[in-house]
Amino acid sequence: MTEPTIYELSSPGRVGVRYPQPDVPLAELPQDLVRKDLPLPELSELNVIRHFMHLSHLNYSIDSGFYPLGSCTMKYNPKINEEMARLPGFAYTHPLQPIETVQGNLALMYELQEYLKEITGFDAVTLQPAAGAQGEFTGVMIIRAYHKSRGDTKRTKILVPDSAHGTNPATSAMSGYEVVHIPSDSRGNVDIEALRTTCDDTVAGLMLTNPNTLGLFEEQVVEVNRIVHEAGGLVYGDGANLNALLGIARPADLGFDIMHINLHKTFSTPHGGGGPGSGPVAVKGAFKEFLPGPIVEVLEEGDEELPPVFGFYQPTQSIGRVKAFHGHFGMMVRAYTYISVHGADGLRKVSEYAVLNANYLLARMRGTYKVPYDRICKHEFVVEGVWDDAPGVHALDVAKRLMDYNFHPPTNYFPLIVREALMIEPTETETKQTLDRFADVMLKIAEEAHQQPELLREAPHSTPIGRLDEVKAAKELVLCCWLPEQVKN
Amino acid sequence: MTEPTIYELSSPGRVGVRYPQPDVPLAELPQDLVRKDLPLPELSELNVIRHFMHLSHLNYSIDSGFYPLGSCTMKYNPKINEEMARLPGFAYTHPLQPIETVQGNLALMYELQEYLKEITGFDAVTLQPAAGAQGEFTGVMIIRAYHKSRGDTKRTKILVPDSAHGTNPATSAMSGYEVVHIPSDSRGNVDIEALRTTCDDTVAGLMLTNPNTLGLFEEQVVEVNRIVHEAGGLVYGDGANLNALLGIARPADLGFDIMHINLHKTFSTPHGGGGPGSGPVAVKGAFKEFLPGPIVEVLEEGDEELPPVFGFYQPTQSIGRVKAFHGHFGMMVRAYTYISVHGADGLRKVSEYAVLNANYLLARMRGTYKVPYDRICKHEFVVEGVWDDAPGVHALDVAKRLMDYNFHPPTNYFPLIVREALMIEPTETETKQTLDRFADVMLKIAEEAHQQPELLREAPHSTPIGRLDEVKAAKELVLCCWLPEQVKN
Amino acid sequence: MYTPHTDSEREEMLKVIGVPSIESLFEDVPAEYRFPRLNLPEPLTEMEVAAQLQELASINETTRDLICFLGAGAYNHYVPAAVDAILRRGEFYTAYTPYQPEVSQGTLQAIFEYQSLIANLTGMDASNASHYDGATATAEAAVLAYHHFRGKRTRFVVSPSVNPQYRAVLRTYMNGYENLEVIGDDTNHPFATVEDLLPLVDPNTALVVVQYPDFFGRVQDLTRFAQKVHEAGALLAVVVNPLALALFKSPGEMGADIACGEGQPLGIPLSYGGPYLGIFATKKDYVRKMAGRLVGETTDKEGRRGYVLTLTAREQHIRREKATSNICTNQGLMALAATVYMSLLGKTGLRQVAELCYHKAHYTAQQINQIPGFEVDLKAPFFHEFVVKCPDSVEEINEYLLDNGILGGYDLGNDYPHLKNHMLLAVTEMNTREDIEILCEALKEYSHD
Amino acid sequence: MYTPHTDSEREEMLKVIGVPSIESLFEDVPAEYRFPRLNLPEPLTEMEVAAQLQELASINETTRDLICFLGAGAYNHYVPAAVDAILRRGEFYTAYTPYQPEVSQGTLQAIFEYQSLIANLTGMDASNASHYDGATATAEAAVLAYHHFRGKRTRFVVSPSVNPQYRAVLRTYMNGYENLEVIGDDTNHPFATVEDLLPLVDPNTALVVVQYPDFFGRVQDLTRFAQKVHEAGALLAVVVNPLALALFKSPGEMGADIACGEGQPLGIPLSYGGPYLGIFATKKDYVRKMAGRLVGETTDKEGRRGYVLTLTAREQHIRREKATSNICTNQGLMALAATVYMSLLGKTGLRQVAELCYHKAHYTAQQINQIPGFEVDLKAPFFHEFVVKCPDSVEEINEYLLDNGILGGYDLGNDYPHLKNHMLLAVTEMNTREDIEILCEALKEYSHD
Repeated sequence: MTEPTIYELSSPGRVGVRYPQPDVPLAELPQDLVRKDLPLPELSELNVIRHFMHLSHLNYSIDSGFYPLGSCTMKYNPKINEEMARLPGFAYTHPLQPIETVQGNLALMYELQEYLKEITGFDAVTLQPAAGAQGEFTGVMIIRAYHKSRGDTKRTKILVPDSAHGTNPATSAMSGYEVVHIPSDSRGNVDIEALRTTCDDTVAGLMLTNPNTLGLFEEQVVEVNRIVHEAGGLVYGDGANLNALLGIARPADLGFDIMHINLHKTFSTPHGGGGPGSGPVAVKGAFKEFLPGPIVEVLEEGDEELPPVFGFYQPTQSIGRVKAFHGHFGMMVRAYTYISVHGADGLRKVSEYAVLNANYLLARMRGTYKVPYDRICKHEFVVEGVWDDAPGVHALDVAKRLMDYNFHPPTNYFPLIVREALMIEPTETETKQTLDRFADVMLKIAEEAHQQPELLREAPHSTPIGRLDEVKAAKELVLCCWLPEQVKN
Repeated sequence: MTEPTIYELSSPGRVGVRYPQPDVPLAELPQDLVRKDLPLPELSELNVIRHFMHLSHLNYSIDSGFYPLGSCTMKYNPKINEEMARLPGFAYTHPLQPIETVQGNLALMYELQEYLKEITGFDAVTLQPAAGAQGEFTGVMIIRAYHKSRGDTKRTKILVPDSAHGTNPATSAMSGYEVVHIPSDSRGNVDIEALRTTCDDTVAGLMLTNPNTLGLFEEQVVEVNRIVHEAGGLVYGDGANLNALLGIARPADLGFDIMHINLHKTFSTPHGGGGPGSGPVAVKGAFKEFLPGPIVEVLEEGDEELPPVFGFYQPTQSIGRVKAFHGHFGMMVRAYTYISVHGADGLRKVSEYAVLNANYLLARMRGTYKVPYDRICKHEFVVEGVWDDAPGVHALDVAKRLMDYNFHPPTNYFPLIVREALMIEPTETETKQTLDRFADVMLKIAEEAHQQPELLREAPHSTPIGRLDEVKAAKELVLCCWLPEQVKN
Repeated sequence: MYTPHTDSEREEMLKVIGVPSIESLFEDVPAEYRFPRLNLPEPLTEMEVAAQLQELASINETTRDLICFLGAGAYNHYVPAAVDAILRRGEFYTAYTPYQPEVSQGTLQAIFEYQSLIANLTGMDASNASHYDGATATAEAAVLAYHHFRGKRTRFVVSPSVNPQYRAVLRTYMNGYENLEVIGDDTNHPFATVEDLLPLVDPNTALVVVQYPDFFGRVQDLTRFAQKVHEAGALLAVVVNPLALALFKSPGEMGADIACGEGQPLGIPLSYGGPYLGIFATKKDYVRKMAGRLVGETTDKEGRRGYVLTLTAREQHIRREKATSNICTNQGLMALAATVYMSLLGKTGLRQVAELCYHKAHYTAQQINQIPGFEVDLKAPFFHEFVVKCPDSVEEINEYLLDNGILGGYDLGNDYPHLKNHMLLAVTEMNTREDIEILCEALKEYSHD
Repeated sequence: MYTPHTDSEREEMLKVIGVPSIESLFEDVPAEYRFPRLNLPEPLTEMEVAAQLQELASINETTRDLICFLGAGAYNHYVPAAVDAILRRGEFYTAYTPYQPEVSQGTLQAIFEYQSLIANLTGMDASNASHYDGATATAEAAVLAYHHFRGKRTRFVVSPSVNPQYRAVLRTYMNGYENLEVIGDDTNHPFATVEDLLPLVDPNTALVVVQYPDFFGRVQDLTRFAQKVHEAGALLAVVVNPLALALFKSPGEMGADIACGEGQPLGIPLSYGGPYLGIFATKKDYVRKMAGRLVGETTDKEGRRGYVLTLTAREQHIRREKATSNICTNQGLMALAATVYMSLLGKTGLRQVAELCYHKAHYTAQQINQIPGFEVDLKAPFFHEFVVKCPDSVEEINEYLLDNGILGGYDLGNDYPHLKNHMLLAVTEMNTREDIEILCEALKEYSHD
């Protein structure tokens, strides 16, 4: 069943929400500026509720099932987080209120900064970046500002391993750097020799994801970081995979200089069908003054009687703002709640079980699916979704076929260094029963691939809609709908 | 897809919600009283969320589609009502708090009493009854107490028209009365002559629904009530169908003595899959002292500076409590909100449009479906779901077939005085577009009934599960599930 | 307002109906009473009504603002956020009674699970789909017993330590029947034990009703008592706090025939007294006599498991005046809340909450007992509520406590003439040790003043 | 905690993996850094964390407690309850980016509708699926222009009456490119008009950025200005308040190439500054240069209408360093909120809210202008925000207002050295006439003191 658009549901003159009549004398409107037409749909409240309920039923979600999307950390989003973010005391505060009226917000932000520092080992944190990609941008701009501040202008390159997220090279480019790719070795690590030969005084830094996008811990991470540092470069850590490291290792200890943290992955804030995210950036002390400001700090220490007074601090050599106001405060409330209920032991357990679940699935699938870099993985792993003796079946087909079994597909065709990659991240919040059901289905699909390949090629069979014509979408480019009366014109 | 039960999802030792360790010294437990086994399931929070989300997807609801269930008034339940009932100031008050700490609650209850009095024309209201059936019980017990208080002990009968809801005779019986049925005349009204001949000094009262369950206004209602009053009886109004009368006519004006009001029908509080309801009872002044107490009243009048002080009043000849505390307060908040956003004109519009919608559907179906009492209806109407030239197709089949078109079926096989009844109540919150789609489908089904009757007899075809074996359910009587380890024993 | 028609739609519809105006749809209403002018406040927009109700709500002092030690039938427990997240789903709260099982399996299975949890918790064979509240569930126990004995046994023995409001409702319900007697709850002997009731139980007794933990919080093994009641041929109904059953022996284990009670402690907000949840469970023999809805498991033609309302032949919409009860609405959404709550806490969590209540209540009782002028009976086992004999009127003490941010206990003098100056205090997992110490400090100060 | 494994399950899993313990899964982590002891507070249970955050939240003073006249980029509007009812649906908020369209049509169609609404509201041909906020959307306009001219035009002319924070972010983004100049926003001439910018627009100018209504609330017809900018071959980006567009001519109608801005006024709570919604819409010619996600309509094999992410070849996960932006996350849920809000209000409601803002703001401005010492420029058209010249420092006045329960306006001296003692006041539909009178009374009293 396709659901009509809100434009198709519109009826001219229908009103969904009433507003009061003006209780003040009317002012004259500047007629030459007033808009003549406003081609928006007109629905009742019930129209709207039903429409979006119908749409919601067309979505797969964590709340409805297993979502093993590699690199996305689709863990359970606890309901208490949602309640806390909606507390009127938080939700109804204006970002420009005098600080004495929002000490609750500032206390929460300050504590969150402190927690993130402790978890990652860094010395300073900005909560401002809106998402991971913006965290990366912030980080690379700090690298740039740092070198510039030292008059070191010859550094024009950022090194990016070939297993990196697409955001890494994109970020480097938009920050004005040339991107140099570093290959991986046969164990899935950064190729140390290649790195060594590339590192010179034109290298501003390295963007490294650890565990990398193969789900593997960089076994030489300390050495990798040492090599970059020796060449005068900095190491940026892509925090997308932090869910494997809570209480396991602190990135700062491993030699990273700067890192972003995805609150919407590791710290359970919901993905919202594409956002909002939140991408705080943590740095070692040397880079603190380059952070975008303002940052929350203690203005007056508290004592036994009085709580501390919090305020804002403006870093002296800041790269500048990366967004308005203070970042995604609502996401901070959720992440703070999440960290608070876990504590140190709980967070370690998160990573332990995330890694346990990934290795368990890997163990169950190994033998049926080819594992290109086969060793103990961290929170995710990558297999090939293709078999030499099942020609014509691709990773995409495996992915689509999973939908018929009520599972969301894994990430596919990433990382690029694996042929027909299927990247599987189960997260720690899934039960063994769910993992077993998924593994059983994956094995069954492998069997189907060999015996009834058309089942895969034409999958999904059970979704509200079949595979969509993406070429047509890009070619005809219908990007919005219009009211019937607009279309007539 | 069938969803496993929570017992089947259980894993021994799993914990969904943690609680703090005791912060006080432990007291000794009385070992002989302590329970040894507690055979409850053990799930994670995510298990629970997914399970109930899956279950929710198996339900039809007002929010998901048109629900023309006659006699149930399945109107839209506004979202603001839900927000208001959850305001911490309301939700976190204890029913036994000192009245000075809950003046907000009492003000709301008092105003709601006043609104209900104004809308129905009665002089006093109790908010205590939990639902319509309990309102009826309250009402009939007031009839009983009233006669008793006058030493009038010979009245042993309650008259109930044959079109009445099943609750009416059941209520009369549990209140100690003999039930005497009164037939309907050819226009669907109470048969006046039959009533006249039945009314004597053994009649305690009449339970009358107006509009009646055929959706028809009792054209002789004033005369009916006069006849009962002349015989010394009282008239109880079943308020289930009040949605047709808001601002149209006040039941007290029409001669009713006592009436219950279903907040969960007329005043939009949600049906909750079967409850909670709320069934306030309104009475004329003569019966005020028989109401269950306590009732909210003004203890001290307010003035320009100070609001009134509210408290409780205990009627002197009360029939006694019918439930603990003050009734379903959460439902009162919703109903109060609903009345507040409507005002007098808005409420009248509710009834006008409820009646307009019913008559529109009736007009569209007339000719294809037989209408046994064919005149202008009120908020609902009844047709026959059977055709002489389509043998083997029943109202039930029409009802089930509707599900294949994504509509909830109407009430069927009620009222009993119509052969193969389909009782249709669209409510005022549905759009013309929805009504037209429904009418089109009803006409199509009538066609199918004649041309492809097996389509109806085997319907529904598209629901998660087919028609269920009700005989088996009643015979084998499996009323609960158990943990696997219990089953083994 | 939620009426969606535009003017032109309205006119089109009138044309199809064949009437000139909406007014003409109401010509069957007596003209003199037609279209009364209702005197109601001007309508508010959503924005305005939200402001108005926020204002009203803010006038109240709540159990979040005050430290709450008030119980007496409604308890201040923590409700995990996941409960309301599920209750807010429109698919649940805007559905009707599941009369059409093919499109109502969500509600049906949830109630089936509710019935299972309640049966397990109470140690009974079957639970119904819920009653209105603890009071009406208790009254329905009497109705069941009345019908079980076909009206031939007319005595109903009720303990004085059954919740006074429940006793009142039971009496109202029993008033519908002629010549019944409800005895035993002589409130001049409030602390009468179950053994004190036995002399009243005779061959004419249909039902004995006791509470467990009782209204004063006391817990007593009812096994021998149940035997005695059964020896007289009567039924035994036990009014329970379901949370206590996570810690103490179930009524089923002790031999009760009916377990009824208030389900509010299972994840339902205080909400000034309602909507709550009437629990009702019984043994196999009485299932067909039980009022209220029942969900049973069955299959469809293809053998797929499904659930339906069953034994509906008992109900009013089929049997009309021959029905055992007029019940129609249940507390479906509250039963769902309890189901979600029990699923979330599970075996471990439910026991843990019960134990927290127990230990905190006992600590509080011990501390208060040491305050001059205050006295608590620490000998009899109790759950999370206990009686404090006070040096003064409870009203005065409560006023003092309120000034100190504390919502004090229930004034037992309201219901028991012999219990003037006796306060019923409840302690739950929500009360921290600090709360308890603030209470004790305040009571100490009061006794010094 | 949300890790569900029981001990025995964990052991079974380790056995299948073939390792003796969980620790052995981490042997690839350098031993010296492995398993650091994190110094974090002891874990709280849900019950405790709820209490702790309620406490923190209650420390704040909110726009519900105070009468709010603060705007400056974030506005206090009423959000109908139905918006959050939909946002709370797990199917929406716990879904990921709709990369798998067969199981994501809900998100995809909602975004498609969002794009449609924004395109209609701004008068543009197409909107993307949203950016982070108004500031980054404005910066992305500059990025688009940079790429459109392939870096060959290096001048970016920005009006001083563009939100100062947006200008700051734009500068940060432009810092990634060499040899660009961002000029025009000389804050010593804060009230410069668009005409004052024209002399700066030369053949090397890639983009001109103005705001509408501008940071000071002023509204000006940009049609002729747009012509002039186009004559220089540059693009024109207009930073909009989308709500104002329900009342005033759209940027599309006036000839702008890009409409960007902050979508928070469309049903998104203030939430201390985020998450909000970056709006970005443009003309056909620039669609393929636009950063961020795009949803397009298409069909499946059976011809059924469906939606997919389209033009993904522009994006980082395909183009990597050749992508026009590194954007990955959008503000999907906030875009959904705006979609629901606009659907609920529709054509009539949105216009009505805009007019309420307009009339109330004008009334307030007139009243304040009559208070000795306070001055408002009433000549230039403005929407719902205006500048008040004050007799004293804004900080002092705001302190006084706060003592009277009023959240005063924004201190323009923060950003404009020449605007010390100038306050920016915002008035919305949430401010009743009574609120306005309380404000004016307080200002009068202040000016008397």
